[in-house]
Amino acid sequence: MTAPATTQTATEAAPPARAALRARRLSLLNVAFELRAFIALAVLIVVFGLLSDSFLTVTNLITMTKHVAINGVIALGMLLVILKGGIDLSVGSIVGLSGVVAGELLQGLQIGGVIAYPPVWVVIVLCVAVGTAVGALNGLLVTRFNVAPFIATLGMLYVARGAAMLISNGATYPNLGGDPSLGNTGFHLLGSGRPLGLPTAIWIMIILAVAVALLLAKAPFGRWLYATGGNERAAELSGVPVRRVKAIVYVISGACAAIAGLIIASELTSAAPQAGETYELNAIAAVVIGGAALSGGKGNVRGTLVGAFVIGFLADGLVILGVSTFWQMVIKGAVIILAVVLDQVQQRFKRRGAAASAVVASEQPN
Amino acid sequence: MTAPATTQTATEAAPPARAALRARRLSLLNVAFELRAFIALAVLIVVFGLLSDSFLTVTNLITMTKHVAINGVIALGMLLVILKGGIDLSVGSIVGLSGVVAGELLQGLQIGGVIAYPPVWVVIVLCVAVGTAVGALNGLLVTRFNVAPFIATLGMLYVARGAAMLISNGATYPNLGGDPSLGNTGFHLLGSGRPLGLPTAIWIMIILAVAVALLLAKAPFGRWLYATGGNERAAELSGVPVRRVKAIVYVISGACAAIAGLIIASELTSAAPQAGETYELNAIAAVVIGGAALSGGKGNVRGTLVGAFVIGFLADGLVILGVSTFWQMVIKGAVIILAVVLDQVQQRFKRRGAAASAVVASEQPN
Amino acid sequence: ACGSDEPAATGSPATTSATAGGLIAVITPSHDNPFFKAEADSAKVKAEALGYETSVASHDDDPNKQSELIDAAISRKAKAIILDNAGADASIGPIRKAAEAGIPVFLIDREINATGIAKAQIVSNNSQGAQLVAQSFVEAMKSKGNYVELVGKESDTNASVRSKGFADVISQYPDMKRVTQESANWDQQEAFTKMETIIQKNPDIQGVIAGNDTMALGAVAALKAAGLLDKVEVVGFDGSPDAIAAIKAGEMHATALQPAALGAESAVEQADAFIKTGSTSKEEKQSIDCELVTAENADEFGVFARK
Amino acid sequence: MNAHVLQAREVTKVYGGTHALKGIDFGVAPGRVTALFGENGAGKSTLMKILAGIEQPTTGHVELDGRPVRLLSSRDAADQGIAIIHQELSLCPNLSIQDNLFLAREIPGAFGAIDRKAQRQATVAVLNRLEEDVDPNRLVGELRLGQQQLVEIARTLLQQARVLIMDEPTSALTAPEVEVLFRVIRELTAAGVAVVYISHHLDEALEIADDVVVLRDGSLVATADAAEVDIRWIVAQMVGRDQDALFPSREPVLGEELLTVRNLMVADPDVPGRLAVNDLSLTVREGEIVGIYGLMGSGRSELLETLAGKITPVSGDVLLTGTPLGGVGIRERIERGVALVPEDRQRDGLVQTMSVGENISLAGLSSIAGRLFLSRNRERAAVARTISDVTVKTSGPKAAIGSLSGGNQQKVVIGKALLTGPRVLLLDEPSRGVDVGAKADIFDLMAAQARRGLAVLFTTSDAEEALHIPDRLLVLARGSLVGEFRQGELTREELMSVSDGGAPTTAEGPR
Ligand SMILES: Nc1ncnc2c1ncn2[C@@H]1O[C@H](COP(=O)(O)OP(=O)(O)OP(=O)(O)O)[C@@H](O)[C@H]1O
Ligand SMILES: Nc1ncnc2c1ncn2[C@@H]1O[C@H](COP(=O)(O)OP(=O)(O)OP(=O)(O)O)[C@@H](O)[C@H]1O
Ligand SMILES: O[C@@H]1[C@H](O)[C@H](O)CO[C@H]1O
Ligand SMILES: [Mg+2]
Ligand SMILES: [Mg+2]
Repeated sequence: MTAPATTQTATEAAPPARAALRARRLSLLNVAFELRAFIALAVLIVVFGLLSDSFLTVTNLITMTKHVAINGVIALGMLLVILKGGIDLSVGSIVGLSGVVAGELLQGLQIGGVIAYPPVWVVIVLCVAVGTAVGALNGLLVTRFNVAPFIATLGMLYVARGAAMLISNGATYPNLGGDPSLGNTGFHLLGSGRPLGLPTAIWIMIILAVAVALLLAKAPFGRWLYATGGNERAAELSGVPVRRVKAIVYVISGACAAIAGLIIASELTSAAPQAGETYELNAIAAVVIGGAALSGGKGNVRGTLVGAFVIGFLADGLVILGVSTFWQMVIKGAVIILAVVLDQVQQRFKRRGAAASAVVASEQPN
Repeated sequence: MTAPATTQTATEAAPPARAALRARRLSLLNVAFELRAFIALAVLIVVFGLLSDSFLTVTNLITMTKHVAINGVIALGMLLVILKGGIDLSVGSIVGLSGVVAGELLQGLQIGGVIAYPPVWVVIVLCVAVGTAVGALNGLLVTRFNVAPFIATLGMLYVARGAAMLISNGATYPNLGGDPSLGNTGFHLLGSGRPLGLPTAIWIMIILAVAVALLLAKAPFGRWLYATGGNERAAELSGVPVRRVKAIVYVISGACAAIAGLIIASELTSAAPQAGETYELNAIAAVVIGGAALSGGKGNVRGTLVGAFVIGFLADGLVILGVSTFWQMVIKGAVIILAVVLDQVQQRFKRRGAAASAVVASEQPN
Repeated sequence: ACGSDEPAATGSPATTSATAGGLIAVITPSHDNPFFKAEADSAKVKAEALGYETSVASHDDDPNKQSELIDAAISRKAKAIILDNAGADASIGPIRKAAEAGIPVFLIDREINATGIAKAQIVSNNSQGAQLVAQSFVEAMKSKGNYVELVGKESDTNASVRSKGFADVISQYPDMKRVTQESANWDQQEAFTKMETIIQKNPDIQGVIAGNDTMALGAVAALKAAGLLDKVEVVGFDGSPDAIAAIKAGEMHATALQPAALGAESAVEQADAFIKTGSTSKEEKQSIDCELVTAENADEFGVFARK
Repeated sequence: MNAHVLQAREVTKVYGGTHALKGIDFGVAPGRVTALFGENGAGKSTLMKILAGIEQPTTGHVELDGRPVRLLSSRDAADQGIAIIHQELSLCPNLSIQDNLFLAREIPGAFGAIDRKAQRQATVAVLNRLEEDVDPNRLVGELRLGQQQLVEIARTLLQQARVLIMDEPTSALTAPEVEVLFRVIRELTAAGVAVVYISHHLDEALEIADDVVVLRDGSLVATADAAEVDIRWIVAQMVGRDQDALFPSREPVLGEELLTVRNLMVADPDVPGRLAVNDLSLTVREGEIVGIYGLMGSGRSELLETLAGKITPVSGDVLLTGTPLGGVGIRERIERGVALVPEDRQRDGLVQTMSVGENISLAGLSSIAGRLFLSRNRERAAVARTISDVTVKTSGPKAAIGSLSGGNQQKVVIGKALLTGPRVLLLDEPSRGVDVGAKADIFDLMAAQARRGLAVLFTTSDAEEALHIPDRLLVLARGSLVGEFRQGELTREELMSVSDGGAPTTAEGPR
């Protein structure tokens, strides 16, 4: 941020030298790159909009946003983990596990001789609790046992998926609609309800996004998290409860994944134990496309959401255009890489721009 | 390593104090933990051997080792990447791509009007070249464009898989046996040949393992790699061609994955573009169970192979015992975590042992 | 249709009953599709009734994993393998390997592109079933309108056989127009998402024909959410209990029931015969006709079988 | 002076907005030791990095034997016979001594394998030359800091360079080790090698120097023959003014005993089997400034980190106004009024990804937070007050922390500690890497805080500081207290001998 300021003073002081011009041009470029995720999204929207009439309709935008919501919700949790400098590979399995638990509970709980049918809100709370518990285990492994996040959550990827399979015995739970006579209906509303005209899933994403954004920007916890991700040692010496912060992000990530699992199960009114396979990769991609650094300390909610939109709109747009699933894969990979390459190129420009403006400054008589 | 030595001097000097005893006991524990991967393997073999007659037969051990070989070969490449402090998520896709390329080539190449059938050795060379090329792309992204290895190879995971799908149009190549009249038979030998009574796959693993071990232990490249992983800046200042080292490990990893893809295609005498999905996780797990640190600079071939054996024997043994795939998943996740937790516990003991011996030492009159 | 209280098909160790008959290995795709679960359950029950030990495993449509599971069966000196395979071409090698090790392989549900290796290939008459469903589909749509086809996994011949069966019938009706064809890999979630997107581009559809029931159910969920279900006829394939329930509820029009239980049981019986006599006394390729399930006869069917 | 082997011509170097070098002409002659002086940040290391190929000049060029050369990497430079000992250790902790010494210069044997035997012999020989008796196969990460520095030195000796650049080679060496090094340097110059020597120990540098060059603020301000100058002259050139104002005199008003340490034992976190702090006791009163002097590795940082709650001691007590702090974590200690300014501000003090303001408020967030959320207004006010209190030069609280100079970054860390409202202020080498002006500011700040009744405990490696700043000076050697003096009781020479002296009181493992 010093660079542009210096440039200004330089150009005010004297007729712009060649280098000054270059510096200014470069700093303009910076602004453009700063917004790269937005630009990528805009480009996508324009291109798809031109290529297909059905892309830029309100209903399609809503549908696509609903699809985005699932990855978006997971990505919000992942953002916190990545801000801390960690990674959570277990979210996809938690998605499956949460759905399966919902399925099992809605089918009725055998307690003693009788079968109890917990109401939907209890089911939801319990599912989120399960996600939270898996997240807490991740956190425990990372903070108490010093296991690298990649490994701890990789192990949990298998454990949670296996648990989902064991609970459902590998099978899919059908008919999660519930039964009015049992008082456990309403589960489908999570997926297909439309309060105020917008699908519930979108509301959930919005609410979570606002909550996470507030947490990051306004609460001490947010500062602690950025500090822990930016420099764990410094954070610790500043009195940040580093361990607690680290554990909490996994808990939140687990809860977010569980919510995503609930949305999916509710949309399909059925729950498959395989649900959510490889979703962790989409979530990580969204966070990174959104400008976060895997090394921690850098990233925000806005970027992450834009990243999720890029990935989701890309996938749906390609389906609308009738592009083959195979090309979809190639394009997705290319977009992920490109987004980050752009970031690197931007930073290189920035550095060069700063150097250029510094030379300009030194050429000016003081 | 200083700890045990100090303990010795301390105990020589005076009648063993309580703390000294404790320190010695702890250092014995260390030795035990040092071998944790071996111990895990030994435990597996004994347990499965006791529980099933068919486990400890020569043919079964050979079969299981053949299964291990695929992951083992990929893990050897992964080890190099991890030693450098990187990660390669694209290996699973390269497995699929390499098989598909073999399938396409064995089906004959349309050149001009005629169809050419390249001999098997050409096919093999070209497939490995494809893996090498994808690896080189990974390397380029990481070294030239400064893309984080996780992201570069994640993108490539999609691109390479999509490419495999596009080449084969999603279909499986059948009958890779070749045709004597076309002079392209022999491909199946890679999978089902048995020179000197051992399956070719095992020989390939052995040869690669020896090659990589020699590279690491004897060649300057090995030192450069450990140095780059241990302290990249120091390595660079010492004149290590850090970029080249970093690029090369991805190239080797790509080549290893391509070889694994060839083995699979040859065993099945058919090539599916889906082959190798999630194999990257197994390879990473093998390397980490084998004692390597994801942060780089620590790890070796012996450990990686043992890690691959632990994962492979665990999976096969559980199948032989008839343990469900679901429990297999849970157990696999638990083993991955446990192996690393043990490592951490060991290091904690080591530190405590050291502290204990330090106090002992200071208690001794000088 | 499921739950942990049931006798665990895959969840329990194989050594449920130490029996003298030897081991029969049952290998199928993942059980999240109730079709495969029904196959595995029936085969297991039948084999145990005949005095065999069983091991049930799933290859998740990964040919290499299938190959390893077959290796394990060879190591355990299984008497026979009942297999719903992971690819018509990719499975040939591993099946040959088992045959060479002296273990007879009995294929169910999916064929392979080779004969003379497996002892039996007991497959539903997919072409016949597809034509049944397609005919019923055309009738429900009154021989005209726009429809979407959801295709199964490319590596599974059933996907293309069914797709061809659909086309054979529907192409005779010039007013039936297929607006798009998408693969959803036999998967419910994928079918749901894709369907939601497809109806954005093609809101004016009157029918969805799917290569199996899980995809059909995914489409139903999407159409329901979009409020289009009333106007759209959905048909599937398999006759899964969930699909039959949907038919009863008026959400789906029809499906072709594959007698999965029958096929699996028959495979075990033939394996038993082969083990005892050295012959199945049947042709290798056997096809079992499918039955059309609609609202009229839905009550007559249970879990992949007539009641 | 045309006999220069290696010469910088009109070299400038710009980092971002900083001018590290402004048109420098600097050359080194064969067979002579050129000592380079300058304050922190004067540009010494930058100039050396350019001569050693690690950095490229923004403008200007380098000449070797009178011909322009482009040195694009340290390897290029090494190929031309230029070797450098880096200011920051640049060794691979996971490799053995031998592997580090020959890194990227392995001796080839049969089949492209490394000739380990030859390397081992050469390693033993060069370690003998440095009178250091360690196993060549020991991992560098297990070595004492001083030994690591010797490994760095050994590595350059093996290169048989024509030009040898030593950027602070002795910062972790004991006096006898320095003597050995000087002997080796004289052997090298006798053989015609050109040596550049940089050290903040001015007397030491002057002792070995033939030529003297002084940098100030990126410019070369003076050159001289070493025989013709003294330390006073050098300091005047470095600072550009007289130095007296640096150490203000003060009249301490002592109150009650705030901090008490009794029989503290702390294990060395890096070297297993060694005590970093051995049976140490001390007290600090309200309004008192206590200094701790010791050589590198004497255990000062471990002591302060233990007081701050980062390290759990093996045994002993720490008390705040008589209340034991055993088991109390960093966070609660901060709340009770113990604040630490860590030694390495990059590693332990600052969060590089956060702004100046966010760094300043980080440790004191709890005082700024409302019930749920931070109060932006309160934070802005507190940060603004701190910035002016500690006189940070910055464009504003939103500025990136990396845009500040080292001294101002250090003030940010101090400001962060002060914003927590401490009663005991711990400062670990607060003047390290800080230029003279900022140094004076920092000492003023410490004095001001003490006047307000804080207990101030700080460490230093600088003898002048140790002698002038604290009201009471404690001298630490190898983790033990070897002396305690009131201000003015001690001369520089006495201080040196005290801090070097004393037999090792702890076992340091086999050597
Ligand atoms: N990589 C870098 N990026 C930005 N600024 C730098 C970099 N390296 C050095 N500087 C700046 O260049 C100036 C000169 O630094 P240099 O390290 O050469 O000083 P020095 O004389 O060696 O100081 P010291 O005595 O502390 O070692 C300082 O202002 C420093 O902040
Ligand atoms: N990089 C290192 N490698 C090995 N040991 C180290 C390293 N850094 C510090 N030590 C060890 O830590 C011990 C105490 O160091 P500490 O930093 O507390 O000393 P200090 O007096 O603060 O010195 P300084 O702060 O000047 O380095 C030393 O004995 C040294 O052996
Ligand atoms: O026949 C089966 C079923 O239709 C299943 O739904 C998908 O796989 C096919 O092979
Ligand atoms: Mg320097
Ligand atoms: Mg220190």
